[in-house]
Amino acid sequence: MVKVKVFVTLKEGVLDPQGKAVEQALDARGFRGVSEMRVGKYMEFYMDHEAAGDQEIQNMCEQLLANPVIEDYRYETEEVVSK
Amino acid sequence: MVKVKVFVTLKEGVLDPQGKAVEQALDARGFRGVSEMRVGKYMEFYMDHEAAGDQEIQNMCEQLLANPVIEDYRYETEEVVSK
Amino acid sequence: MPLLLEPSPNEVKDKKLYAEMGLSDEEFNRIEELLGRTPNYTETGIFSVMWSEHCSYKKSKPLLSKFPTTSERVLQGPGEGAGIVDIGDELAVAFKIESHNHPSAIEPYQGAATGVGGILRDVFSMGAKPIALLNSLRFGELNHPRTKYLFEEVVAGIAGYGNCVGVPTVGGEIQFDDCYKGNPLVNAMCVGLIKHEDIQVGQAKGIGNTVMYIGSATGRDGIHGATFASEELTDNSAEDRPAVQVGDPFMEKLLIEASLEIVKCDALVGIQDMGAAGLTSSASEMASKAGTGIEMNLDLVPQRERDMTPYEMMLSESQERMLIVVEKGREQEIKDIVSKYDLEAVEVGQVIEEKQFRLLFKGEIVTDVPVDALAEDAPVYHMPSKKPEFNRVSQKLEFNDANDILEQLLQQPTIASKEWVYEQYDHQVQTNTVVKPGSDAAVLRVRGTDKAIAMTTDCNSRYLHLDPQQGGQIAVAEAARNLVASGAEPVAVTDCLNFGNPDKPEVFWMMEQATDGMAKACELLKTPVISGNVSLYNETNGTSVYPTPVIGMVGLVHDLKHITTQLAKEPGDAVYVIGE
Amino acid sequence: MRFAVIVFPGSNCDTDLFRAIEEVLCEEVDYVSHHETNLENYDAVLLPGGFSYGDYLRSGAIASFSNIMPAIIDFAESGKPILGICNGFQVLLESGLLPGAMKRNEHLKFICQTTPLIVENNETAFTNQYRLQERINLPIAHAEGNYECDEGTLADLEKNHQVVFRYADNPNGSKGDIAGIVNERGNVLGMMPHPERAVEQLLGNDDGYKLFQSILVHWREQHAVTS
Ligand SMILES: Nc1ncnc2c1ncn2[C@@H]1O[C@H](COP(=O)(O)OP(=O)(O)O)[C@@H](O)[C@H]1O
Repeated sequence: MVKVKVFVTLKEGVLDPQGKAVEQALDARGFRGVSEMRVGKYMEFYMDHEAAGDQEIQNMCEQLLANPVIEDYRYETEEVVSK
Repeated sequence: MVKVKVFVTLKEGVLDPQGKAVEQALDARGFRGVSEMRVGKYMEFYMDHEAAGDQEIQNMCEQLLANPVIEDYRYETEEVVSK
Repeated sequence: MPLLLEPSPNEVKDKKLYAEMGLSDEEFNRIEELLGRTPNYTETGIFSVMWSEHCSYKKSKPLLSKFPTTSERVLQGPGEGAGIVDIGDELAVAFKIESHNHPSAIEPYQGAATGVGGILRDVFSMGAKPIALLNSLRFGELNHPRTKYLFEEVVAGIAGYGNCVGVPTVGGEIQFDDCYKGNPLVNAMCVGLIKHEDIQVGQAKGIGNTVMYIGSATGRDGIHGATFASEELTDNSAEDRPAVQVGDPFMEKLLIEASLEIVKCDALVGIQDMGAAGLTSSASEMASKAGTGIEMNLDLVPQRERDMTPYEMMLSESQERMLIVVEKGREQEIKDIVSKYDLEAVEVGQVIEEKQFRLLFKGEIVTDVPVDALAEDAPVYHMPSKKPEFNRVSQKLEFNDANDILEQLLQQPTIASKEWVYEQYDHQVQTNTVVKPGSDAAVLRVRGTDKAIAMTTDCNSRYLHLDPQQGGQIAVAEAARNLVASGAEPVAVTDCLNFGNPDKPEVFWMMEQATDGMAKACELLKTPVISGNVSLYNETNGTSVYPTPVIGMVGLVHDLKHITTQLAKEPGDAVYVIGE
Repeated sequence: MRFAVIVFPGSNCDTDLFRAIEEVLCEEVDYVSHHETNLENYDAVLLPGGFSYGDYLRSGAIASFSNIMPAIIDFAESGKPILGICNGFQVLLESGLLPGAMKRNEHLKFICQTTPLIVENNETAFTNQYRLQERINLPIAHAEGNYECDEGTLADLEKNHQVVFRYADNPNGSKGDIAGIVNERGNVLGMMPHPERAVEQLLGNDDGYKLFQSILVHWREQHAVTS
């Protein structure tokens, strides 16, 4: 099995209202010095070893997990001995 | 500067309707063999070097970035030469 | 085998494990008597939830019996998922209110959201199409960050769930007072519309008929929620709480549509939602009402997590699940209907003649108890009551500038406009909302007729704090006035009794007084109580909330032309005062 | 004229849209399930509001993969009118029939209110009954209506008069105050406001009626020419 982790964030240059709100909330709570907060999505899942090729994962990301118009994605894979 | 990445996921056992829906959508799209999909949040931001202690980051996560009642969090930090 | 890890019956008894589940020594002894043996761990758990205040009303029943419950219009009084009143034209309105106070105190977004989900299921399990949601919320004063958080998240949770399922949230009320600081009140009400011929009841009739399960798989969420609702909150409540229930409004939307189609199919015998105490209460209540028994094979129950024990399955409060009874041999008809909504109906058991509640798990009988022992034989207590020592200091009100006072009053969050809240609720979906939130009562037209229905929730708990009997009357009267002022004839009431710990004689006294007042007012106004809910133990670290019996009232507008709003219409219009 | 209202799992304004056509516009209309693959019998396709697939992941994302989608794309290519309202707009964006994407509202909250709009283009199949620059009021009800696109796309939209409705008082942070856009060809309109909620005076507003009337008028004109 392969464990896949996908990170989706808004593209640089796209305003992130959630990030801004979280940053302000942190500041209001007394956590200073935080900047450029971006809030995105994190997905993790398992795939059969044979299926978990780069091309396949990229297709999944581009077709569904991320919206390429406004989002960037990144992923990591990790062999899992057995589930 | 320190770049901080925070990963927030639902606790084990907590229902994840999003994960379920995304898994089914992938399957319907012909991406087979995906299992145990969990959808969570991913946040990245910068902090001043002095502020970015573990205790501080944990406090931020517990008080604001994650909801400890239903979510777990994990974070990574990385020195950034200069922004 | 996980079962082997479970405590034995003797351990349950000797180590008093039942006490942790909320059963008293006397209650445990009574269970032993009813069974003629010591219950095992699963059975003890099942009794503990069925005999909790939340499911059995053991401490409030004597008070509820004071309410008038009939009129020419009442088609279904208390005792089912929701009460139903006739509105003519072969149409009826089903409604009920329910609390989700303790879950909302711990996890406000999901607590409020799942509260909405639960009350919707109560209404559509009667066969009614949910047409409106209302709520009644109470929090501490807004000057505390935790209170702000609770308030924002509760509102977001109600919006998140209600908006997604496509039922408009058209009304409600919000009060801020320090007595609710640690124990906010989150009551949700749902109103549904139904044709007389479609009215369903939750009964497991017909020996040999099939019990089927529809909706989300069962997980370990909310185990012991009913007991949790029947205890006071403490600072440790967050830790005590096993996995919190998360709502899935999308699943609920599919369930609503599937259920409303199922009720048109005559293969259906009974339908009930799995609310508090999930599988346990839905199955045993359906059997108890029909005078039958039920046998279920837990291996067939859809499960979300691995290695679940019978105890966990039976006590789980996973959301968005329904239990139905179907004529034997016609299961496929139901499966075909639900599959249109991408859902599955799974056979999990059958109706049996013996009036037993019997559960099989991996080939073994893990529970075998008389159905009536769970429902009808639940204890009823007449709690001692005592008038509290009121320690009141009268204040003399002094003011010379009425304008100034008015401005101060309008700035009170309890009085100020609630637009910030109801703008987050979709109050127009289904396109029936004639009078939107912001007036005295919401008014929705009834398509195909010239009629409309008006609805409101009301309670001013400060009056009850000062005089619970008068306050109870005032709450009912206020609701009725709101309806009349909208052009409606008040028809019936649903109520949610939010009180503190009934074991305290002073609290129980207030419950008695308040329900007396409510009963009188309902009698006088000819608005019977057709459904409701009781939420006790609303205390934090020993301090009770004000007595807060929330009234949900529904009225009938006989002609669309009668609809009125509270808005001033034209400059120059005359202003009258009617009444004393 | 015959309308199709597409029903996705989780659509919740499908009935409202259906009734606006059947009871107020008085034209023929059917519900068409997302399972279907054929739209040949219809003259216009309507994608309703709601929360298709719970809007889990991103609003409209999962719906844009349903079985009916290829037929909707063909329908668009044939030049017949498609109207996506709210979640329907989001589906059109996710499927690429319209440019851009939706983000969470600037203030992150769901907003349900009536909001003023300016009709920026009254020469479309959807707006020919409005006056240019007419100010109308329509209900909005959404949490993700914050329209986003890159500068190039925005410039193209403006240049081609593809912005059909603009908020007079931007409620959600949308770029260019955009409330509704058409594709270049002009036969696919996506808009966040709900015209189907504003077709009866009883409910306080009928500013949305002319939009449906426009579709009918346009179809009649076309029909008269081609037959
Ligand atoms: N305060 C009350 N006034 C009138 N009826 C009540 C009250 N509380 C509960 N009931 C009635 O008792 C029955 C059981 O309530 P409840 O356990 O909340 O139902 P469910 O399990 O279907 O949610 C319902 O029919 C409800 O309407």
